[in-house]
Amino acid sequence: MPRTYILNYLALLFLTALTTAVSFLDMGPFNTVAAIGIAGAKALLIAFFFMHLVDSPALVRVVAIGALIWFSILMSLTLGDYVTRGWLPIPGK
Amino acid sequence: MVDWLTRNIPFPPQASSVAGHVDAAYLYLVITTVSLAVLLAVLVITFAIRYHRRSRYEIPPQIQGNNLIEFGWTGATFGLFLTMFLFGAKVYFDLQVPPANAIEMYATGKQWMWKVQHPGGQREINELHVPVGQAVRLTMTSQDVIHSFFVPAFRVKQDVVPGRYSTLWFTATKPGTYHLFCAEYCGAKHSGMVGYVYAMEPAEYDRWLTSGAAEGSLSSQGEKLYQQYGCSTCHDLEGKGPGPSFRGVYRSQVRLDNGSTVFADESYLRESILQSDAKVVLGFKSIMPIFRGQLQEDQVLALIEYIKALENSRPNVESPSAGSTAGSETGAR
Amino acid sequence: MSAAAVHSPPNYLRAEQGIKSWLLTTDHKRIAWLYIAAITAFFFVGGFAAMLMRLELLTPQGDLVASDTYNKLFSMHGIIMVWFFLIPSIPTTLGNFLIPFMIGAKDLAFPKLNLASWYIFMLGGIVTLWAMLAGGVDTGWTFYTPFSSLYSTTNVIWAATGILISGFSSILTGLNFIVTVHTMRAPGMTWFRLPLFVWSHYTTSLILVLATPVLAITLALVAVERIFGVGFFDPKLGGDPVLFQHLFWFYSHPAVYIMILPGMGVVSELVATFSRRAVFGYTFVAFASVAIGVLGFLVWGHHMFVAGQSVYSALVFSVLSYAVAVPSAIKVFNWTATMFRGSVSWDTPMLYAIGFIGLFTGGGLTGLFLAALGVDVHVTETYFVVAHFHYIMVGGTVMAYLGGIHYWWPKMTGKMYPEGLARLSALIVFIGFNLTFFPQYLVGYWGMPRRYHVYPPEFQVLNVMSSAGASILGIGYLMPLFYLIWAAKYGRAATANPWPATGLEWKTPSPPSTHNFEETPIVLHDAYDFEALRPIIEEEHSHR
Amino acid sequence: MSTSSPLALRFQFATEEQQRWVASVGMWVFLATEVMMFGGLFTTYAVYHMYYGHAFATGSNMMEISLGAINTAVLLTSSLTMALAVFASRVNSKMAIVFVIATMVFGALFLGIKFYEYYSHWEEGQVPGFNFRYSGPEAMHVELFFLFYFVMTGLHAVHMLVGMGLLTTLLVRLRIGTVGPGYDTPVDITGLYWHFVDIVWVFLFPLFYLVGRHMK
Repeated sequence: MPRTYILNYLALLFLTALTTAVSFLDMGPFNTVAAIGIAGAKALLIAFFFMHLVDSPALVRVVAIGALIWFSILMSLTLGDYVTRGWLPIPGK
Repeated sequence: MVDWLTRNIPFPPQASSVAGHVDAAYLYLVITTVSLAVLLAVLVITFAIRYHRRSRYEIPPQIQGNNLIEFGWTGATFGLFLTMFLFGAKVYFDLQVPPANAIEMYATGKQWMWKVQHPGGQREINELHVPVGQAVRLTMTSQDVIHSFFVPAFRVKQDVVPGRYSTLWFTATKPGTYHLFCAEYCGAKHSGMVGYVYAMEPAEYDRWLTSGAAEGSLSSQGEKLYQQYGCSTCHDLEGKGPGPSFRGVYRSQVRLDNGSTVFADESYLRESILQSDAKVVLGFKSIMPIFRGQLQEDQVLALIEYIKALENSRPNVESPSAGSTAGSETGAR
Repeated sequence: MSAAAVHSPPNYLRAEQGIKSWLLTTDHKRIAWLYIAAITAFFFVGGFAAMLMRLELLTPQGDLVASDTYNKLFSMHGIIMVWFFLIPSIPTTLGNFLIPFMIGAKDLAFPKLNLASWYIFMLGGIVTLWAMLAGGVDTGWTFYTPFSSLYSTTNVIWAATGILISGFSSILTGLNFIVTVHTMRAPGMTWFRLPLFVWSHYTTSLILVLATPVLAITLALVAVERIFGVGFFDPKLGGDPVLFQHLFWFYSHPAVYIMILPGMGVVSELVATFSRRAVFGYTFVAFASVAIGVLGFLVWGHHMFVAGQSVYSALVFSVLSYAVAVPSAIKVFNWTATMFRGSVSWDTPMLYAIGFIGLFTGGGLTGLFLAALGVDVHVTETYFVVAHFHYIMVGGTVMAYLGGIHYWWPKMTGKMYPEGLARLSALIVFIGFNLTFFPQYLVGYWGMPRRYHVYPPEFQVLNVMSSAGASILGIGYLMPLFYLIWAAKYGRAATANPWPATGLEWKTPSPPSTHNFEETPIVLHDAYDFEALRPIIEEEHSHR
Repeated sequence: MSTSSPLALRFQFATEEQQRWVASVGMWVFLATEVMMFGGLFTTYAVYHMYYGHAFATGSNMMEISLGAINTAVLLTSSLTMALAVFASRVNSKMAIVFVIATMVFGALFLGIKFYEYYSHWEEGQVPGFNFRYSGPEAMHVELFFLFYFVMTGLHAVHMLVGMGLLTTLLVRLRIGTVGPGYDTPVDITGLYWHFVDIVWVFLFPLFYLVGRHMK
């Protein structure tokens, strides 16, 4: 088991270095996508191995996925309002 | 008695073009919901009486449920609700999109009063004179907290949020005096922030316009500010200064330095006046000072009215000393 | 039954005595009593503020209290009623008492956490009450910025802290219920044999856990804005006050489902027992609860149709708001269908349940007016909205709470409530309620805005009717307070299953022992199997 | 189950195995509430990042990226030692104590670097509201960015302090034996909490240190 932890740790360090390096390249909107993607990958690594989500009972995984779904509800519907503002050429609509 | 009745019939007068549509949607909703409620009440009461427990020991036949009925009334209710949604949405779009030929007025909400500015320069506190039969478009903002411009007789309401513009439009159809309320809680005298909207016959409205002691039209007041705050030094109307010219900018597509284009409505003009480095026009440098905090909301409205008036008229005053731009190099067009 | 009575352990009320046994108990039944005492006190504090407001509104002028005092009154009424009565009302009292019984467990998963939740709730309540007494807060229970963050000069931070603390109590109670229902059901108690009361509380707990943290961070950001002087919703920094409303209503709309779902759970039990029939379409009603819980998170934008959100976002929220109305309609249809060819008794709990169905339907249907975009522009922020949510919360949750208290009173105290007096008070509550809040629909559509203590004279007639109704309603609420306390002392002793009703809680003596069940029950029947109760019903017959 | 375990089976649980499983479900539900709380802040950040991307890039470029990267590595290391502590606590308490201490050292190092950064921001007048002297372009939106920085990393730091407190109690209980090979649930729970706080930092790092770095 400790072996997997150390491997996981090294992978996390590598991803940290990667995201820092990638941020110096100018990729337009993909900078944000890359930053969030790599951070998401690191989060999954921590959750699966350090937090034993891999071998946890189904209920624990449901709780984890549920939390992500609810956070995405808050994010998507709120951003939905801000993205669609200004589509009507009338101030404040 | 009749007077008491008409005064106390709990229904707002229908005094705007859209009031009829809103009341029609309201009536549709009242009819469907009341009939559903009555149906349920009748069922519940008849079941309670008809199947009243006769003896403490009877056990009625156990009915578990019937999937067909369940899907039936699920689908039926959702279908009925969708018709309500469509009706409501249609009326909503009538309420949101102002006609092109509307008179443009400006309203500013301030803790506990409404300040209205007419294009002709008239200023009113807690009062609004509008002609009947002519669309009126209000571009509104707030100087402090959130207020809400609400005229029950016109069935219109729009929150005024500090830091940005909101739009509200109506066409008065019946002359009369109607309530104006603030419908978003805004502090101690929230219930005192009320006024009246006077819908008048067009002839009477014109007489009111001329009688008011206005010190020149709103755009002329804007032009005075335009000179006073030195806008003309950089924003020369012929485009010779370091700043972009404003002729024909209102309601045009403006290309920005970050490559995107933006529709130049009042919100864009306001943001560019107060926070000039937020959206810099292509080909110009962001050297304009920040006017946020120096200009009051109604001054910004006057400036915007002046810029909008530039669109279709030659600048009525030759800017004598506009040529000697203050030492800055000529901006690349 | 009688053989076990000889050496059965003393019931949970007599097992220990003294104030310490109450303040340090980890018995979910006693903690339920602690909550009942607390929220009854808060209910009458909030109710007192409501009475003062109704007195003020008797006249168009502001002649009873000054305007800022009135603002503090409606803020206090809102804050105390929402966070210190309605949200805890059924889950922490009836839920705490009954969920372990209904799933066949000895106690909740985390008993000590349950007591900690009560203390945190009381701490939040004391901080909020202190904020009220030390000058009050005048932002309304909605705390809209920039008024709450930059312009209000009252104890906004203290009130927000009190609410934030009580929010933790909600989260911990929700967490306790979720883990209990998942992990501690008795053998044979499958998900679809759970009473609908447990289904609705399970969904309420999901909402409690997933929504309350967003309220915590939103109120914290208001406090940050007041302390730092600058904030995320502050136009000076380019912030958007409407974003506060997004975050606030993301919590506050699911919060109204936190308030109504437990009431629906109680009504499902009452209708089943007093029609002596399994609830019609059990699985549909159960999944309707879950659907309300889930869809409830998608609809908050309908509070902000005129607040300045984009037109397309308003359209999306309007459609979703109609979708969330469907499960509520299903529940009402199924309750009505349960009574069809049942054996309907008119005991007080059933009167409250029928009252709930009537008034909740009235409240729910007027919600459709508010979800219709065009109509909402006119009626939002007027007394139409005030009437709508009072029909749901007072007509719904409070009626269900009273119905539930009467229904489980014999189990909780071992004494029956006085039937005649209880029916009378139910009738008074029903009449007083309708006289108070129906005129507000009319004055609302007529155009009277919310939170006004000075209003145009033409609205006075309807306001006088509403104030008259409020006094009747006040009497209707005081009566149960007296006769239930009287009944707890001098009421007729209750048998283990007086109605008789299905459910594991009715298999224990009234009042039950501290460890609920001598040995964990094995569940063999469905939730509302009245055939299985035939021997008990017959036995009732032979005793008479 | 070794007799040394002080835990009498809590009366409301049927089996020992159920009790351990219940604790981790309860902890994960608590972490769900933390996700929603931080979620409110991330949503607010996302909205303003969309509107004021340029100012956020300016603000991010004013951050010390090397310190940010080092801090991330430090926190990841503390996650490693925490995971090893959880593993060790099932086998022998001595090793568990070593790893818990290591986790606390790295945690303290992280907080040290963080407060040093705060101090340097105060020195350069970048603390919104109290002492904000930046007057470049879009100063008010940059001030908004720094407000996000202080509120979100501040809330994260508070969670770190709570974590350090939990680790201290863990250390004491491991030493006096109430927690050990027989009863390791508290270590497992504290580990879940610590790893969650690390995940929050994993997302905070790019949001504050890596925005528009290429614009330098």
